[in-house]
Amino acid sequence: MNIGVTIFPGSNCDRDAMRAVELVGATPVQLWHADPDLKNVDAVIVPGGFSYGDYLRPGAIARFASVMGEVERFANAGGPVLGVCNGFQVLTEAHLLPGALLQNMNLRFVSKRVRVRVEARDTPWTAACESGEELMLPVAHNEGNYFADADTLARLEDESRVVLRYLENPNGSANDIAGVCNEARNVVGIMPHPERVSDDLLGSDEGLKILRSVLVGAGV
Amino acid sequence: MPETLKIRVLVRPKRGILDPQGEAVRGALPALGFDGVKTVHVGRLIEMEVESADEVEAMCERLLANPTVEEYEWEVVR
Amino acid sequence: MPETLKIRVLVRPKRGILDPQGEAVRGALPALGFDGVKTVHVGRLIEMEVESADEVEAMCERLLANPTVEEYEWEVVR
Amino acid sequence: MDELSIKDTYTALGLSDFEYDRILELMERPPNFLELSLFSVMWSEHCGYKNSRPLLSRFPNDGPRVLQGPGENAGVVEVGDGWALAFKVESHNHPSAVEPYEGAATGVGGIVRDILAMGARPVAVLDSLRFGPLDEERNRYLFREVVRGIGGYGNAVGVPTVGGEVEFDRSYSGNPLVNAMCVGLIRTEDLMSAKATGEGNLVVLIGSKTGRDGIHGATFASDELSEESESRRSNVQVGDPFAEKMAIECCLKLLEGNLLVSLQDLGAAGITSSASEMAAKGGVGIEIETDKVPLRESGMEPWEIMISESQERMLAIVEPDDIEKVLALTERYGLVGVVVGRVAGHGELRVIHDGEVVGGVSAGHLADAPTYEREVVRPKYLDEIPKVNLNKLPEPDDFNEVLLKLLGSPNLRSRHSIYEQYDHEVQTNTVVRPGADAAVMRIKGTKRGFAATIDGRGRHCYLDPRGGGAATVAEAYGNLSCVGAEPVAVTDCLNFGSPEKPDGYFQLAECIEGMAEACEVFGTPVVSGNVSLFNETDRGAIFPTPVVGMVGIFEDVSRHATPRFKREGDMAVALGGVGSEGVSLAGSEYLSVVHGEGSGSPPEVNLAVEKKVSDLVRGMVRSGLIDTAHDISGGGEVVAVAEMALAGGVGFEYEEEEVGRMVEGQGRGRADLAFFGEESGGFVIAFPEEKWDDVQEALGVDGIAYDTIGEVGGDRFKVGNFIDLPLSEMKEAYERDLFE
Ligand SMILES: Nc1ncnc2c1ncn2[C@@H]1O[C@H](COP(=O)(O)OP(=O)(O)O)[C@@H](O)[C@H]1O
Ligand SMILES: [Mg+2]
Repeated sequence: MNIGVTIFPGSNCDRDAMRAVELVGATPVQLWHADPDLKNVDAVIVPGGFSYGDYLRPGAIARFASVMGEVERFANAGGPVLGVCNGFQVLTEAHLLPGALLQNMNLRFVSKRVRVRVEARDTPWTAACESGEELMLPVAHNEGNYFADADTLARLEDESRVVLRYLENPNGSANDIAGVCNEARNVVGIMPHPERVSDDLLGSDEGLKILRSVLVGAGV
Repeated sequence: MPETLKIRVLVRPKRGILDPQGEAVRGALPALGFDGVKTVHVGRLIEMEVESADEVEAMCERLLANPTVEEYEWEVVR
Repeated sequence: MPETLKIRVLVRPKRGILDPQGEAVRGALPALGFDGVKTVHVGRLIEMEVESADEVEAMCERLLANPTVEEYEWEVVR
Repeated sequence: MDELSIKDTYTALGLSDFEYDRILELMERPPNFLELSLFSVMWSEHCGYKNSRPLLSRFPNDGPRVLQGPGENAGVVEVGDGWALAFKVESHNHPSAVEPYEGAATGVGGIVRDILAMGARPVAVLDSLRFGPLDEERNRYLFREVVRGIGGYGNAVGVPTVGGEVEFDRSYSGNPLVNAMCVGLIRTEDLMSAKATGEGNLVVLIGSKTGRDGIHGATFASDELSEESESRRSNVQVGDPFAEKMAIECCLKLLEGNLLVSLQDLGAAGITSSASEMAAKGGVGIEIETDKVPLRESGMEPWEIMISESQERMLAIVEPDDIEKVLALTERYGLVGVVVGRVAGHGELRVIHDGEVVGGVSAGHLADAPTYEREVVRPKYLDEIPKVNLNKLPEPDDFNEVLLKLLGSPNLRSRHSIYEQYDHEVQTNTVVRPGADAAVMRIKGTKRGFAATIDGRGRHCYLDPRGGGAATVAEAYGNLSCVGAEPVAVTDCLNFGSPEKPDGYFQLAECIEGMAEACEVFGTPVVSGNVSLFNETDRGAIFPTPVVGMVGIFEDVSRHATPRFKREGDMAVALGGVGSEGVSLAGSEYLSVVHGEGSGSPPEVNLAVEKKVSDLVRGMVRSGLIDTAHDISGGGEVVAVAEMALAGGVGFEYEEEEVGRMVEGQGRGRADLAFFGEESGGFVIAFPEEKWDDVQEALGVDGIAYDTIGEVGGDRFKVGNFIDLPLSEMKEAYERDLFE
């Protein structure tokens, strides 16, 4: 299976994501922001970092990059897309996911490992997890405070589209939301970084379950 | 050389959207001896020189503000 | 209840000081399909409701702007 | 210019009469304004090391693993398996005092570019910080903004900030210290040099546009400047981590393609220092066409362009055949990439503007600032420091309260509220995250890894400059040993007051002496460093604060230790403690926090024994015998053990007899001295009981003092009849936010 990883100017988790893709036995493919081509990948990861310096708003500029046009087409055709951290921000800016990620409530960057619960396993990025499973995942962001209006939140809950939920909310997110999916459930955005817990030497490899899920879903 | 227009765009958190930055500023004021401030909101100021104002609305809509959480206004200042 | 005044403060990078944000936005615009933008500067917008305008100048100076790298202007909008 | 205005000009530029005469002698003609500007920036303390160069030669800087000692942008040591580490520390004290966020941010940016210039990928940042006490609003502001600035830059460029240290003391009020260290990873065969070679090769400026950033001395020649240009001139540099990230990726791509002859970052004194250093190293000349430099502001003069300190720029030497490929890559990364000059045979840094030569100075002369050696005179204050008089020091009646107070004090409290603002995991190499004695990093594709720490002991260096200098190196050595890394080399940043004052010069000379002695004993050469002098305000000089960054290596990084207690039932042993006088309260945290005193001369460091104990602890970690170790430093043994319990989230109980032994033995009858007294070279280790025989055997060989002290378990912390606290209460004190 080929998994594309987008690279915007300022992305800084692209190499980490590609390595994690390798670790689950898939083939990582670089998707340069200026190339309007997904190189026939089977899934796309929009990795973390500070695309375009996070200037203006995180994700605001990246969503216009050439490659994003293709990512949108791919997503709308049902292809599995995962946005991690800055990638989540890009996907909300691109309206592939609802809501917005505001500045952390205490106005500070937060970098630590937090416990989250897998709330929905019927997405391509959580299929390898147990339902209700608790994972310890790193977060590292300045704008991770998930916001959506009351109606949207109610819909997300009703339709079980909250994918990950914080057990200790590090940023003020509404409903402790750490990740959501779109209506068709193929596009998922999460703030925690699964690629960072990809090796026992780093304390755990729990994050690989997220990436392995997309292989399980594809029957690989 | 074509004349340029100076555009000023004000982007602010929509009403009812949490504005932790504004809250923090408001909270810091009394300690500095500033009383009588009822509300504070912090937003973004964008100033541009453009050749024509035709695209400004589209830029605001699509790039400069996030309609989910922000509202904007703009004017030609020169 | 005392009347409140609405104050608008504009804070922007001082002239000559690097404005990486403005530069990055300007640099990205053509690729996004927005042409004809010569310069972009990004600053902060602060809107407050206050009981009196007497202290606004001091607030700008001490808290709302960082005078080493930013300049500000303010006005009463209502 | 008439003579008077000449003197005014060079004085305003910071040159002395002596230095001006020297310039005349070297040039054999009067310099023009531009040339004078070049000398003034290159002969400044920052670039020229006028006051410290002779002293620095005292440091050992060679060793079996050293691939590059001082003289390049960073030192380099060999790791094995073809890998090497480039590392260096640098200060940004003054800019941070003026504008803390940007000062700290650009400090990180600058040190990252030094590492990049070696051809290495930056893989870790550490920071060493000093502020005045947090009860002053200004200090709180500086602290908050400096930490935000470091995070703001480091997080965005995608280099993890994995360690650091911070201390608060009155001597730093108004003069904070902000030192940043960066470590880079490189294949040994890819090492770059900043040596310009090959007449006719092109000089390429890569990165951001050039503005008037950091151009000093708006004071001079002010009659030539209009008011408006005056107000546009600024000392404040603003960082653009986004541009830096692009510069990192671009330069690494250029190096990967073998497209560069040499590479250099632009730091202090901008193009002037980079180009003249590259020329001097290669024994060639460099011509710069200032009108080719892309500018951010209009109307910049050639001299302004030459000395501008605009950030996020690199200078590369490129063969003409490769230039197209180079420029295509800079464009791909959205960076300025422009040919601004060429390598020439004449040995000068020659400045050309619109086709005309507007100045030229021998690169060798620019690099050869005059140096000043002064007499080393022992300052009087050292003889006036009161001794600690234990008889006058009441013993506390509530030791619970004392422990809580110590754990909650700004100098000992958990640093989590700092390092949680730093991305410390990006690049996925961080094996031991902040909170331990040293950061441990893996090297992907190998079993190897490295550890890094940064340490300073300002108060100790003030009370005893030579001993403090040695203790600083010893602390770093001990910290690396605790995690199990073999310490290999040092980078240092010498933060001092004015060397023109006898006290300041003495402190500088003596600290260097102590550090050098320690480096010799430990076999850890100094391979890079930085000097920051004149750290004084009207409130006086800072504590002399040499900061030591040390890296160590692992052959097998999976064999490492952390301070955290890991298992209920583990036994703990305290070992070492190497002073001839035993522990002491002189200059201790206990004395300062509980009794408000900073007096006495801290116990001397016995370097040879210190090395032996550290090596012993490391040996036990490497052999897999122990996975829990911590050095005893600020706060003494009981605080060290409390930290281990807090980190592990599990309680601890001292053995009854041990408490008695401690009080009678090292405490000479006083519990406070026994529990909170400090000395160098002490460690606490923990391990499952079944390993006790093996541990005892390991400890025995060296004949080092050790004692079993107690057992891990439960949720309370107990020290005989003296201390009995629930861990939760200690945690509350210890983890309180430093920014509240
Ligand atoms: N300014 C800082 N930035 C990042 N990490 C820090 C900072 N200050 C302290 N730390 C981390 O907190 C932990 C404890 O620091 P410290 O007490 O100074 O350690 P030590 O005494 O072992 O040198 C270390 O892991 C250190 O790296
Ligand atoms: Mg330590």
